[in-house]
Amino acid sequence: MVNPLYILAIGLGGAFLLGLLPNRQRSLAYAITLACLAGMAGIAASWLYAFALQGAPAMEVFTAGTQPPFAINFRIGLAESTLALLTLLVGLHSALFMRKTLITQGRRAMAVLLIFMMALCGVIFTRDLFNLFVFMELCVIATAGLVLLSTDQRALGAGLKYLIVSQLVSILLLVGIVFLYHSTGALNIDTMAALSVNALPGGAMAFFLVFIAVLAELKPFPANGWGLDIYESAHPAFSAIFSTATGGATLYAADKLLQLGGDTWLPVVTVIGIVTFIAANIFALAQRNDRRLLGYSSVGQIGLLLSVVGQRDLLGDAYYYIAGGLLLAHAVSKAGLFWLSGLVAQRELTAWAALRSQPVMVFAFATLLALLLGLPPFPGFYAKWDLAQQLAANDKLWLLGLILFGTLLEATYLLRWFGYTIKRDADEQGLVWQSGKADVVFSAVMAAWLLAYLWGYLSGHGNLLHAIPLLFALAFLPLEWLPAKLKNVLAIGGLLAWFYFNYPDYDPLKLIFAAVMLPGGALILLASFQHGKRRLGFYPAAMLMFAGLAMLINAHTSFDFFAAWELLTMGSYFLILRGKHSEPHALSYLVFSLGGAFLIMAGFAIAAQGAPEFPLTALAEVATAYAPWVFVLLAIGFMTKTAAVGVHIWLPGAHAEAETDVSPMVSGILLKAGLFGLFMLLITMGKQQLYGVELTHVLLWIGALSALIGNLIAIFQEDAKRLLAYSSIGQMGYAVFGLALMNHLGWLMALMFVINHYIYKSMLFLSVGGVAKRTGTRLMYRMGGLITLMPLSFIAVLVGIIAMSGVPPLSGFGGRWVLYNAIMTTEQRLPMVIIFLAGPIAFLYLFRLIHTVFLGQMKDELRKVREAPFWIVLPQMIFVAFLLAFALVPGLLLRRVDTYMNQFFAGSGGLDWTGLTITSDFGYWSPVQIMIIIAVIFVTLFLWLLFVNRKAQKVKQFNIVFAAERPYRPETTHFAWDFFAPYRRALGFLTVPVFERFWAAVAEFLHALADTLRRFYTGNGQTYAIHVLGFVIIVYLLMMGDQP
Amino acid sequence: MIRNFAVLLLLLGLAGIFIHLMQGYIPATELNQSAHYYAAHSAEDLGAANIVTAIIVTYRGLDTLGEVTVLFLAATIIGMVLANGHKAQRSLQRQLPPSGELLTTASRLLTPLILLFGAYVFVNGHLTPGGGFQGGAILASAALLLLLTDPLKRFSHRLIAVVESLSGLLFIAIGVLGMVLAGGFLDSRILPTGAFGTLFSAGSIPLIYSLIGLKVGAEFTSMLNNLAETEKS
Amino acid sequence: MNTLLLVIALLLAAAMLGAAWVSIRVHRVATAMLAAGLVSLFASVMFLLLAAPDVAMTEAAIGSGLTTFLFFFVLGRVRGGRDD
Amino acid sequence: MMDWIAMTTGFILILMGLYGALTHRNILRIIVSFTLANTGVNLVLVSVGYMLGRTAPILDKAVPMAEAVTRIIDPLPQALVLTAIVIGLGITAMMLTYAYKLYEAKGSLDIASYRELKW
Repeated sequence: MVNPLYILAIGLGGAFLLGLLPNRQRSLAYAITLACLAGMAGIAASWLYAFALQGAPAMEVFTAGTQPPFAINFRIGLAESTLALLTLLVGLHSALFMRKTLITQGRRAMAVLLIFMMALCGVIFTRDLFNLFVFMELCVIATAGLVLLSTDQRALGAGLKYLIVSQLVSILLLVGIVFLYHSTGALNIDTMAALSVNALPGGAMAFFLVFIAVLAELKPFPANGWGLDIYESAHPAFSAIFSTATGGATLYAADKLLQLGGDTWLPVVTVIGIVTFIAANIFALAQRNDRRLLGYSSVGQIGLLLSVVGQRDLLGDAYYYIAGGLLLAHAVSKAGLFWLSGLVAQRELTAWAALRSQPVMVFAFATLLALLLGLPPFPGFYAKWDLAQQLAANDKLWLLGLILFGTLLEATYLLRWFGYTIKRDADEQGLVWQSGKADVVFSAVMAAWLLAYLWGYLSGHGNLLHAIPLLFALAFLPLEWLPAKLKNVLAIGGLLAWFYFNYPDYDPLKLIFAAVMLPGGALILLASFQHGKRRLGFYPAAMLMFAGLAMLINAHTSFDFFAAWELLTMGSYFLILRGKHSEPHALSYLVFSLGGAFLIMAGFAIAAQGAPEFPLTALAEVATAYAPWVFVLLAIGFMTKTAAVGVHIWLPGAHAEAETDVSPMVSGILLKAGLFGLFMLLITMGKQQLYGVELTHVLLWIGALSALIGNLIAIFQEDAKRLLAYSSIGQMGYAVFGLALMNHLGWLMALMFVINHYIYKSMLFLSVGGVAKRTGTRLMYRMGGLITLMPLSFIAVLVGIIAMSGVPPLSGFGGRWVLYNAIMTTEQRLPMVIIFLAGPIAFLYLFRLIHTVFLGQMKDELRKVREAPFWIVLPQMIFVAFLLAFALVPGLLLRRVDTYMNQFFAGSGGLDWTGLTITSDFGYWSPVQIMIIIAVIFVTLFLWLLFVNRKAQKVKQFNIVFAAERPYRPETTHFAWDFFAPYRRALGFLTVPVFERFWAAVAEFLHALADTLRRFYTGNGQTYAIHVLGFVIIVYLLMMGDQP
Repeated sequence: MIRNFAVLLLLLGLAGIFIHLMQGYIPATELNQSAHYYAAHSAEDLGAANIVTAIIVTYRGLDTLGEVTVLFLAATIIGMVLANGHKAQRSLQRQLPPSGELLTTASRLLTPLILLFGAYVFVNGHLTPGGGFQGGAILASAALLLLLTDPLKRFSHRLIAVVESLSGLLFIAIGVLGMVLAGGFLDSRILPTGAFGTLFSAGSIPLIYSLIGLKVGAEFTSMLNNLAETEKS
Repeated sequence: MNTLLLVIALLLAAAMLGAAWVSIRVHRVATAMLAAGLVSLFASVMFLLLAAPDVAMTEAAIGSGLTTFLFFFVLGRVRGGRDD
Repeated sequence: MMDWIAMTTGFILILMGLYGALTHRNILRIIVSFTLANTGVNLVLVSVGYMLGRTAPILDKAVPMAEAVTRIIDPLPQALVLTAIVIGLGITAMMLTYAYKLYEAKGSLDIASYRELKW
């Protein structure tokens, strides 16, 4: 292997050589710089190859022909070579990115850059404490020099602040080093480590100084104002180095020091790290400048890494996999994002909307954000999963909770930023497109996917990038240039093919979910045929969601389940975000979903107790000490997806604002993922008690209240899509209620809801979407009399609401019938009453859909409206046919499930399926008979109506006298305006948006907190130095309090 | 002021840390393992009478390389920062009254002497106190003297840069030679250790220290020179 | 002999602290710089007493000499850079 | 005794220097104060290596090679201090350059006037 000193020699030699060049030959100087960086990176790459693929042992390198501790030595192992390669590659790419700046500034700037990279490598390699100090000082000075490459005048101030702080740090460091030397008689880290420093006289104190000084370089809260200023004002390519390479190298130095100090220092690191992580992410919430935001995020990520470093004793062998995964994810994404920010002209977050002029940049941005957030399939995902497992197994739930909370905050501001990029107005000159710089960004994107593959390969859980559904979804990215119709064919084909090939493996329960999600998805995708052109971004997002759903059903281990869950969450987020006004709603959907996902992750982690693989079936065997907690976490997690009351506030906006063909997907299909999870949970864990409370009873209540409140709010909606969205909350409430009954009929009912809700909600969303498309509004009082203009839509809505409201003869009645049968079996009277109450309420809002939209007076401006487009009507008609069929022979699907369920509720309360009649303990239901009876009644009534009205006179619409006045708000005079006002007066108190207010208050509080606390970064360099000193003293006092 | 009071309070805390450190400090009566090794071996192995020099140039030569690089870096950055936008103002520089005859003559006379002294200090670094850094500083003081007597005097950037870079490159080259010919990077035993206590002894230590001296001198000069050039009218 | 050295050391320490005090408290920047240089100079004598001739030389040449000159170079270029 | 005096003086110098650096608003004064603190650090470093009754780590006729182990003081801290002094100069020079550039840009040396970046 090549001696690491050659890296130093190349870096330094290159820098000195540049000094020999005449100032004019700048291109030559630039070429030399690149060659040196590439050479250094090549050496690091050759080591990585040797260590990773050939299993070479770590290399010790001595200088001066003398053994350590008497001379300085280096050590190169897998970690060192990886970090060095990362550092040098980031440096090389930043040099490519800064080409113009470097050439303008001349050879001196290039020499400084080379020395900086060399010094960073030195920090990584060296095993000598004082040598570490020297390299760190080199980094400091080089940083102070490179900050000045920025065109931003303010960088000057930032550089000075940095120098002031590092003076303070180096004073502490030097004093610490010499006292540590005095205690141990050596400067070699390994020699010192062997002596157990803390026991030596003065050793602990000296180590404290050294360690705290190195930590201070890692920008811990609150001593990090200087770092943020540099991020904000420096050249973005330098910030990329400063965030990733400097951060990584210094972190590794801290890691080395910890080997010296021993495990007693780990808790300190953990606390400092996690406090920094949380604080930085809270502050970032209030940030509007992109680079400062990235700075906060960098600070936070390093904090997270520190807290992982603090767990090195727990993590054992997994330490490098986890810490490395997080570090590389942070490094590549942060470097990429900083580079990307160099292409955006303005510094406001909203200015990133300019990326849309190059869709491929949006892809780059999304990749980098996903990498940063640790979403599947990127390394951070595997790392966080493993970390969660270890933390839960070692009773460090508080840390896990804080990490997840911080990650959620991070996701909030990063994806809000993504939302701006997708939805805000773009400035035409906003993107400074330079292909050289763009290539640098893309190399980061490539690296991101490479790392994703590598971490999947190394993971003990299998490689997500080998999952066919995910690959299928990703394959739509390179196919984006195809016309939308062709992609739609591919998508439908893919869904059906996957269903076909997996059909034999589904058990009846999974079959129902799979049928709803896959062929069901294909059916809704028919509506997407109406879109022309390319429809950029739709198919990758939609297929990502479907991939997640497909994988969710096939999941056998907790890891697979969670990965699928995250995938479908992300896919649906991108999908929802496409809606015209959906930016805030998509964000709130995502925040709730991710929050729920994190609860699920925590639940699984607690359940597994450190087992490397945790099959879902093993949930049944979780020790009783944790089982209720696992149950609670998982149940809440799943119920955020089903939008149970309390965590439902994301749903109305997200579903209502989505595109016409997306609403049915996210409503009809996506919600079922939560039900699937609940099924899985209840099948395995069954009834659980927490502090004597039967948890399924709690679920019962939640279900009942969701049903009531969802329906109640729905009746007061003026917006047709919102009405449907609220009704979904109610419907999911029914399903949860059914599940929570924990008996045969209850589950059967829940399953019927799975199918029915899919059908009629998809259908209604499509027809209402079609109407909205034609009329240009979703407000019902603006419509009216559309029955003659849009007859097919009318039929769909009519059939849909009949099915949904549970009146005979359609399948909704079957659902109700099973429901009432099921309810009778419970002892919980009060929730039962509530559920009963919710039923008629549903009818009130459904009635409005028909009455206000299709009947009544036709609006003048809607006189020329045509029927909804063919492709939107087609699936509706298929649904109608299906509803009729399902109403006639519900046994077709449910029978197998019914027998399947016998294994869970042995023998009791099943249904009897003989012929076309279904019999329960309470009575029987014969769909065909009912259908015939209803038909007879209907026909009789209809004929009677015709007879009674035979002399009626047709009145033209305008054959009335108008009063000659024009009200201030004309819509208030419309009969359909605030239709249920009397009910509102009576029941309005139930619809007070308490939960909306609660969550809004939480968000408000966090933002206000961020806005107040960040003022603590006054911008004064001296104050920052005082912060650093204060940080040192506080940690000192806390530790003294801890160990007198 | 509140701020001063807060600083005072924090420094009181720092003083507490220092007192804590001093409490743990037990003056050594014997040399510790590292120092013992240096005392016992450096003269024998490396042939350097000045053990500090042996440590600086050989045992911890990497630190010294870093140290030289710090100066190089500082000089380079100062050059980079100050070079921007000052060239054009050269002609505007104010006319200073000429320095006194005495001063000029004295400086002309003194400069070679100072240079010689500087060279003496770094060449003898392995034998007597002093070495490259001190010698380099002395070299730079000669330049300083010239700058002071004649504020408009400018040194050739080119010359400084060449000295700076060449000595740096040679330093690295010797270091790498140590890796090839002897036990490791910067091993000074690529040259014979010679007779103990003589000028041409201690392997490559005098050579390296001389290079350091030249480089440090050049770097200091370059810093001073660049700062001097900033003078505006 | 030993006591003499001690006395000298104490005197030096007092002188250093005094000069440092001046450097911090004095109104004029130039005086502060000079006082700091003086502290450095005293320190180099102290180093001699501490049997560190190499350090003493370096401190004298670099710490008190060059640094002070650098200060004055810059001070001369920031006109009006008084205590504001 | 000697080392105690030097060490205490060093520590006090560090504290005084830091006090100056953290309370003066003039950037030049801050830098001057930091050099004071650096001098203090150097004193502390050297005093840690000091041993009573021993001589400088230079071998000559007074201190022959064979007696070195019992006659000389610890040379390593001295080597460290040399490095530290030079690095200190480098950083001081950098800060001075910054001070000059800042002054050039804004005509002020008050550190409180460079607060455009905050929060």
